Amino acid sequence: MNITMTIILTILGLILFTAALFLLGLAYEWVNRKLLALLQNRVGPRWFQPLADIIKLLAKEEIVPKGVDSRLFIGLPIFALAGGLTAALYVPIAGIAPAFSFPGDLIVTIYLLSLLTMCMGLAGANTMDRFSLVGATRTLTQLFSYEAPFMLAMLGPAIVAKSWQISVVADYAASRWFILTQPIGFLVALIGLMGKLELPPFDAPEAHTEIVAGALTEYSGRGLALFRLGKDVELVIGLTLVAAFYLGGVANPLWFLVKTLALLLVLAGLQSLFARLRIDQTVGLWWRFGTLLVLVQLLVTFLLQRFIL
Amino acid sequence: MKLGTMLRDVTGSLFRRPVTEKYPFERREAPQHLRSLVKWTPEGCVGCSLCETDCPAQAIDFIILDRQAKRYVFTYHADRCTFCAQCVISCRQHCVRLECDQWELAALDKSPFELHYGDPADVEKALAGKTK
Amino acid sequence: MATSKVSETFVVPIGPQHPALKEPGHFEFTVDGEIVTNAYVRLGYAHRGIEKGAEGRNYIQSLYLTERICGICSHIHATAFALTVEKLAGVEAPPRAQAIRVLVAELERIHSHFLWLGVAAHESGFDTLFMYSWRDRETVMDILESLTGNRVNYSANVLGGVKFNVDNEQADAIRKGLEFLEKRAHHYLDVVINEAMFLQRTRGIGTMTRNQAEVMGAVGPTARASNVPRDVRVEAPYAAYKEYPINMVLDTRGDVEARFVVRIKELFECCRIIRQILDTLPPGELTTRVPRKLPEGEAVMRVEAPRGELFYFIRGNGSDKPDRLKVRTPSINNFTTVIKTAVGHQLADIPMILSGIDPCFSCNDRMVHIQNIHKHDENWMTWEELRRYGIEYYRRIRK
Amino acid sequence: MNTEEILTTAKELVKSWDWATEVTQPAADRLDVKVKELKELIPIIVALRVKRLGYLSAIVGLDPGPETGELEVLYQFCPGNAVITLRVRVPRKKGSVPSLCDIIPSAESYERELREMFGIEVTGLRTPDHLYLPDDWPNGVYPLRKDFDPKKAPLPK
Repeated sequence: MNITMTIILTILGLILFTAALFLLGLAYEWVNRKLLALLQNRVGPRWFQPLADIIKLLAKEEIVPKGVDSRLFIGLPIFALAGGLTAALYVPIAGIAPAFSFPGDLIVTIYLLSLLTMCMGLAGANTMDRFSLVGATRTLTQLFSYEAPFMLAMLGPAIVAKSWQISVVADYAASRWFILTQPIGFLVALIGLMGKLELPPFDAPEAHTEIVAGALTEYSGRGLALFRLGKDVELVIGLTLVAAFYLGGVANPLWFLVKTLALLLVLAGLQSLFARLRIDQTVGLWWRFGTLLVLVQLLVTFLLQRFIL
Repeated sequence: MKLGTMLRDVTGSLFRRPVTEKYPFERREAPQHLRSLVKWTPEGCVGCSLCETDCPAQAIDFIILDRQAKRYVFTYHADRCTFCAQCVISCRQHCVRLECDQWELAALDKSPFELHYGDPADVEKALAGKTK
Repeated sequence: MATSKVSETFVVPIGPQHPALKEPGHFEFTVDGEIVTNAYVRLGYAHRGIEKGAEGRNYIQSLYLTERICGICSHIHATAFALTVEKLAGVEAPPRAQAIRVLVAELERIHSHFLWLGVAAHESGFDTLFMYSWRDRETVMDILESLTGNRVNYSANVLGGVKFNVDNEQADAIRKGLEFLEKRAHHYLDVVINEAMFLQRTRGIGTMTRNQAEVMGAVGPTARASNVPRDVRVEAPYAAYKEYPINMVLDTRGDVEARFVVRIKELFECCRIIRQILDTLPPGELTTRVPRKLPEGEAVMRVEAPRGELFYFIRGNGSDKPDRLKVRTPSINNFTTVIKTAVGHQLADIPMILSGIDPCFSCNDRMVHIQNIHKHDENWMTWEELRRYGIEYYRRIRK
Repeated sequence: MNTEEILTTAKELVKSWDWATEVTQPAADRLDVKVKELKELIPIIVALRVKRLGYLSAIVGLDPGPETGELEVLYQFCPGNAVITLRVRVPRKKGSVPSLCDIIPSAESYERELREMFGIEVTGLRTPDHLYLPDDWPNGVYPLRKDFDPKKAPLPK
């Protein structure tokens, strides 16, 4: 009896958690779009627009194009979203302690976040459409360019906190603003997040003036809705991680909102200021500057840690 | 080489109202010289029907019922009109002019777009002749 | 065993429906990875039969037909047609009308260049510049609306003159609008030549040397960005350009950045000319009489549209309808340059190169099935029929 | 060079072909050269190009009417203010003109248009497929000819 209750409660909790996360993700997407619109002197969407989009997409028929592996085609969006949702379990979203935690969950989270991108790349390669193929190539190329610096940037605070566990690092960072001691790491983490989310200027993989919608060109209906939800969840997780590691932690929901929204404003500003980078320029930027800078940062941190403190 | 040359526009916009007009809630005044619906007045019309000949969109049907008695019907199809004002130029007797106040012309069916000018009895007769 | 290596060609189609092109045109780019190795063009998706259509309409109706060749440079098409007809008829519009024609043409050029600036910025993913330049474009559209009464397709011309006058109040409104536009244009010039991220997408992209531009017959700002001094307003001044001479804007580099610079600098030139016209508008009549029936003969007219040289040819046959109307729009010349310069560039640069010439597809395409829309024939579907057709079509696809 | 000089140069240039051409001046800034020998067209154009007398501004097809049994092709060159027109007559049936693509690459699109709209074969054209008309446009129907019957044109599907 007790075990069944626990199972039911866990499932209920998971469903509620997922629903709340979706709504939070959609709200953040709206904030991002609205801020971008305001920066461009436009009105922007109304508050329910992302939700309406998702509901509309979910209600639509999903068209499976000819010549694709239909199991993969249908399965990939689910995998992508599942990856994002699982990652959310390890992250202190909204200041609430993560549901699961174990030493080394930072690595798992970062890889789960990459799962979404991988799924998008695979989905593009699966559909055999020319725009999708080019998009998939670009998505994966971009993955290999920002992933290393983003991860290294996340490692900075972890090295200082001497732990691979998100909750431990977040607790350690709660009293120290790592943005002051590791500014380069913060910058790389934030811009890496933009690359991860394929926001402008890193939106070459879905540059619609060149390759229509990139890897997701053939997706419609449910698959597209799931991919978009996955991205929204990833946006929340990414912002939470950066805020928790670099901006003095997200101890309570209020601080969480203030810090993540402030980060979102910066992201929106960066999105509005730059022209899209070509894929070769993106790769060049990340490997020539991003990785190098963050390595220097890590080295300095490491040496200070080792010999001075 | 600079970065963020549009920073001032962007930050300025955060504290400014969006320029987008919220159309059905905010309406603009019609511009002073707006070209809107065509109006025809029978005074002085000599029935040359140049307005019909020259209309590039065939928006004008000029029906001559009786040239001697000056019984003309001027049918205007606003949905075909391109508002070029050529009829105003072509009419030497200044019978045709364009209104300049109404700019919201959308409707759900075509009936408001067919306007008849002329004596009501003549219009009826012209319409009856058309349906036959 | 002999191994044969089969090289597969990977063709990326751009258009007729593609988010990069807001108008229908079809390009096929053969790519090797991201590098373009071959290009091919196919037009006609917006062909409306205007050249043939003009043969069945009288000169006055054809004037408005030609105005609809292009929605952005509509006035210059109508002006070219009116000037050609006037040449054929042997009359000349009064000086005030000619000056007003030039005034509207230059305002239209401002409108077109601002529009292009936005489109080109959008192609490079710089949406902020796109939004701001289109916001500012509203100013010049408002000016044109207050002047002519229409927002697009201004219908400013009649055969033998113009339809409206410019009074002092309007002149002041134009001057005020120009002041704002000029300020903005200076700002955009600063953005275009300084913004590092944007320069990565424009500098050295789509470079065309002067020789190439001359051989490929490039016209307009595309040619002038490659230092080809080709501007009909200077070479063969028409309308009132003799009284209001233009300084040609040239650039030596020939890449997309140079095209940005040339077009934005032309905006300053437009503003200067408009102010000059407003200050010294010649008095007099607005129209002169043009006979309805034009004599037999041929007339050729060249004008400078915002995109380059526009060529009009009319052959009259003594009736009130043209025997032949030939329109050669600037984009058709410039397409050749896209095809040639695209090869060797990255796929990501194609939208920039394409938009660099400011292509206008509806200008090029001028023919398709024309029908009298008032007569309900079987080719014209009602809403209900269209709906049923859609369902039917969809069922067929599903099977 | 001003307009007069351009036209004088052009006239002198064409004079070496006086056995094959007929030169008139319909307006002060225009020169109309009727080329009677089709094979002399390319040499004349090359000569114009060598002297840098304008660029090819347009190729205009003309139909003087079915009763003449001929079609006309006008090559318009624009140096400065002047317009030099080269006029060629070809038979209505199986008429052909040589392609200018080798000397003027931009002529390709004009020639493709000429070919599909007037049915004048352009020999040496590299891509002789449709430019404007649909792919399924019937052969032998040329919309800009005067005897074109719109009923024969395929309707949009």
